[in-house]
Amino acid sequence: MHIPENYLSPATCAVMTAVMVPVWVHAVKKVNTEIPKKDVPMIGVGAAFSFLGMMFNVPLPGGTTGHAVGGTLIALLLGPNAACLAVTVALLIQALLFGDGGILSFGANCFNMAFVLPYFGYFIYRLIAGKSEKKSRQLLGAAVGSYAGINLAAFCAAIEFGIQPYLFHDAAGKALYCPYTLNVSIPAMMIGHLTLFGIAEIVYTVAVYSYVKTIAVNKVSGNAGKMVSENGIVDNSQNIKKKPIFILMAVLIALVPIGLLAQGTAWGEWGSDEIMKITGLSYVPAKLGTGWSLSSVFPDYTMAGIPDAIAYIMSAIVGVAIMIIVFKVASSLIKGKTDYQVK
Amino acid sequence: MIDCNDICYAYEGVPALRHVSFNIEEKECVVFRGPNGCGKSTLFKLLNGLIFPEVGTYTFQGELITEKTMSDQLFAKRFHQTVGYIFQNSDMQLFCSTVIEELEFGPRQMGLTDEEIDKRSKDVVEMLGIENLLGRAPYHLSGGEKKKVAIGCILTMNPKVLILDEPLAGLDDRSKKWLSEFLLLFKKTDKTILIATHDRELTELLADRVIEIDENHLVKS
Amino acid sequence: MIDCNDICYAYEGVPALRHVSFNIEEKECVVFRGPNGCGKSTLFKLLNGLIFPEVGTYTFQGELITEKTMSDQLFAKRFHQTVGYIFQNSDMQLFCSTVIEELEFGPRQMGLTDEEIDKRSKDVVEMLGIENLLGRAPYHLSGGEKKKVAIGCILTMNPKVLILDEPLAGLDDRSKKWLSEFLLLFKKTDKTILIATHDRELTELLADRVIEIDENHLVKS
Amino acid sequence: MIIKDSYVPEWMLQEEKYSPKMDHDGFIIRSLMKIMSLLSEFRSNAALKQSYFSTRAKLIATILLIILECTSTNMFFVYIIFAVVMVALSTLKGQSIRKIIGSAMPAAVFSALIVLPAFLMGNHNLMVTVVLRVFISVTMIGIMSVTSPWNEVTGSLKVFHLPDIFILTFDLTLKFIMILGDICTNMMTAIRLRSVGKNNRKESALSGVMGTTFLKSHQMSEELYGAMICRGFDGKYNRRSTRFNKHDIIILIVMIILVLLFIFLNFMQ
Ligand SMILES: Nc1ncnc2c1ncn2[C@@H]1O[C@H](COP(=O)(O)OP(=O)(O)OP(=O)(O)O)[C@@H](O)[C@H]1O
Ligand SMILES: Nc1ncnc2c1ncn2[C@@H]1O[C@H](COP(=O)(O)OP(=O)(O)OP(=O)(O)O)[C@@H](O)[C@H]1O
Ligand SMILES: [Mg+2]
Ligand SMILES: [Mg+2]
Repeated sequence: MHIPENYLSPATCAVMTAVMVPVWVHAVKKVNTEIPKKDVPMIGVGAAFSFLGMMFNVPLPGGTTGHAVGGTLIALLLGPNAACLAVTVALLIQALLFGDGGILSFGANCFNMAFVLPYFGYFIYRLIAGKSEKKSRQLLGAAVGSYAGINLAAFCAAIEFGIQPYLFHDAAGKALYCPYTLNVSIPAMMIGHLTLFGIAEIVYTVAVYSYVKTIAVNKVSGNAGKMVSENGIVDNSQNIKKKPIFILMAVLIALVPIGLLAQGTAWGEWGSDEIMKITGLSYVPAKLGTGWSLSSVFPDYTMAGIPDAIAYIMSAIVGVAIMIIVFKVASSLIKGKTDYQVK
Repeated sequence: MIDCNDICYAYEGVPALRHVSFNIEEKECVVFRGPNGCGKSTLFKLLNGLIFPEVGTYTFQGELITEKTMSDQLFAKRFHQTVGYIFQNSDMQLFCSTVIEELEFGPRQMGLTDEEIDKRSKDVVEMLGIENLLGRAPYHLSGGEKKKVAIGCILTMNPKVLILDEPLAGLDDRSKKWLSEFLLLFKKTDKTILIATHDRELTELLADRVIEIDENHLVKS
Repeated sequence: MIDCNDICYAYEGVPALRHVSFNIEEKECVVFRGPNGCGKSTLFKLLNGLIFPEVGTYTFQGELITEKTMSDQLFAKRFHQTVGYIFQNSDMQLFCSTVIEELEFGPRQMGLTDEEIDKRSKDVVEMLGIENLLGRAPYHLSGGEKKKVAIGCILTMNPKVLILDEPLAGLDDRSKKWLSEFLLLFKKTDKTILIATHDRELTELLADRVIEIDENHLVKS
Repeated sequence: MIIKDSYVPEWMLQEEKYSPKMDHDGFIIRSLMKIMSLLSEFRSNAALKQSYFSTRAKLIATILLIILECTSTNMFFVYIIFAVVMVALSTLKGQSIRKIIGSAMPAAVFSALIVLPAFLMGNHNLMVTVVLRVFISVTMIGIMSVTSPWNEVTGSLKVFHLPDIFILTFDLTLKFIMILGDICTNMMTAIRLRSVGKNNRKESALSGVMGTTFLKSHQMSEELYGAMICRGFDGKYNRRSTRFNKHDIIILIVMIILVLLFIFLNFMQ
């Protein structure tokens, strides 16, 4: 679902970024006031899970691949505002360091995966799970929520792709950016997400969520099942045990090369070198071929001369570490929130 | 006049003040008491606008004291003139090269005339009995002498509120007696006085009210 | 044990001690009293071999303490282990980066084994009730906490003579009481104690003898 | 010394009618404060809790890694070190991370400026290799210094058989810098509190302050030295030998792996 550089017109990118600005502002404000300072690094852990989730590529017959995003998962654990920030940072690091998703299209990617996905997924979860203490209800909510979230996000991405040829084409009618119209882009995106990728997201969300809930939460306070209070904020009275979470993360990092089994590129994520061969198009859209792009340190999570699997693991390690660093730094910038309770 | 509302402060996450609230009226004399490390000095630094509460608000004469209001130069200067603060460690409070310069620093900053400055420092010198120290370097004085000079250089600024952190520590009996009496007199002149001290006699002599802070950094009530 | 004979000392020509003579026997507890600036701290520095008399002689256990004898490293080390000195300004006395290191510095310099050092510092920590300060940086402590640490780091060296300059200044009532009682106990263990203090109660409690210095830096007799 | 009993001068009885004027002392004071706070920053570094690994092991590991990383001709090895450093960094506190990155970034930018000509002439590789190496090295030293108290670092220098006098000088210098920083911060506070108006003789006031600071620090260092002497200090350094602890095994294992990788990547391929 990562929209690469030059698939969207700069105008579209600008609009999407403009939409995201108030969302980011709102999320930062909320997180700032509602999440205790010491829990902010946990958002980094959330971002790391999202980042890892996106590295597990699932192949779809026909040569394309997709992946889970994990946005709903973070929303369930830390609230949708924290999830928005977490996914944003994950996307930023992917774009800057690994060339996954464009810099200009960063706003659009965030709109789909950091805004639509977690907030909608969380909304659906609340609708189903409500205030229920029952674990099955909660897991059902997590499943449906994450599925709905990723699909709405994919739909948004499809529309962003699809409207490009209508709006931006040259005199001969050749598209300047993404060449596919809505009637192609929507089914192309949705078929994958309604089936395999949606299921991947469900599996990833429910598996991690139930693991974290049952193992990683101290049962001292009695209602261990409920980590998120009414307004979607981490319940302060509960201590999240960190060790099992990091063990899980290490396991996931070790497993990331599985994502390499899926050969091929996700729909809409081709490089300009691949596009003619894969799509059977008779031309390379003008701006798509010649547009600006950043050369990243580890393009597509690989390094020249290094076995892909090792490079992939290295990418995962570096990405996860950087994400935790980012949020730890952020938490140190937040003032106050010392615990003034007398022990 | 001084309004502290639910103030919390921590040094790198270690609380030094917890939910401290009190009110001090003009012309009151309040003694702060509590075991070592309970946060008296920290509270005084806060009341002097040197540090700012993490939680809660501090209002002085109806004006909120925050990092922002204190960054206004004129306001800060006015505030520092109004509130005189005598450090617990007077070593750190003296920075001029002679005692007389030390005494004149404040009034000179305030733009008083030379005669006025002379008069003020002369009066203060007389009050404190430090005539023989005038030409000396402050950092070479004895512990008690330093304290007296520190008190003197605040008095020449004629503040309305006097905040004293352990004023009697290290003073000899005569100076102690003198300072107690002086503070008593000072109290009668419409000034507000805040003192942190472990001295019982001084407390009995002066305090209109005692605010106790306990080892958990809470104000006892 | 401690013999001062007609000692004079001046800071850059300004006298701080004038013809001071006295004798202190082993196991005595002597309180030095006098107004601020009379020269108590100067005298103590002298008794610790940090400065040397301009006129007169200072003999410790029959050995003359001069610049020359103190430049003998072995003698100096032995002397400093025997005489424990607690500064008036504990800020100046603490130089390690954590409290525990501070406590262990002395015994370590004496070359004790690790177990012994551990035991000593543990005992002292318990006595002073400063368990919660161990990992802290000494310069971030409150005034009273610093004093306790300063006392602690001398006690770990187990000196025979204890010289305390204003030990009670800035301590809270509980610590004051504790320290007075501790000194009383210490006194009973064949140790010699020299104290400079303005505190009457402590003087009454401890002093076998009071030596008064007046503002002219002379010992009254 | 005569203390006049119960006498308060006239002016003290009146309330001060005073309204301050603007002064332009902000700049000097602020820039001074900057320097001072830097010094006291130095001091706060010395105060640290027990760290997981021994300082000695960290010192050796840091030096070894810097040597390996700088001599490796294989970029992949540098990337591996980068990953290791990032993971190590991510275990620290946010405050410390900020400090480390705050010193590593300028170093990286500076080295980038130095290799810029080569980059413009087409040697793009150099940019990544040099800048990344510099960033890694400075970050590693940063992690080392942030997680270990200074005195332990200087103490660990004994591992390399440096003479006592060198370690002592190093240590005392650090200590005196800290004292200076401490004096300065406190005095700046005192000055700020009493700077309630316009100072027309700023230069002289400022030079007076600087002079006093110097004299004071001199006096203080003397007193401090006295304090050390009183506690049996004789120029020799007896300190708790910073031994290796059991956690150092982890560092040892990582080191062995990295050295093997280094040999494999640089000489076997
Ligand atoms: N700069 C600092 N950094 C870290 N902790 C500090 C700092 N200053 C004070 N503290 C801690 O904050 C607490 C309160 O200190 P404070 O100096 O306010 O105590 P106090 O009430 O004045 O004690 P005392 O009677 O001993 O002077 C103490 O536990 C002290 O160790
Ligand atoms: N380093 C110095 N340089 C110059 N003069 C000094 C120095 N130290 C002390 N003095 C002066 O020597 C005299 C004696 O000082 P000392 O510190 O011994 O007094 P004290 O009896 O300890 O007083 P207090 O009770 O105030 O501590 C004082 O007049 C003091 O100003
Ligand atoms: Mg205090
Ligand atoms: Mg003295």
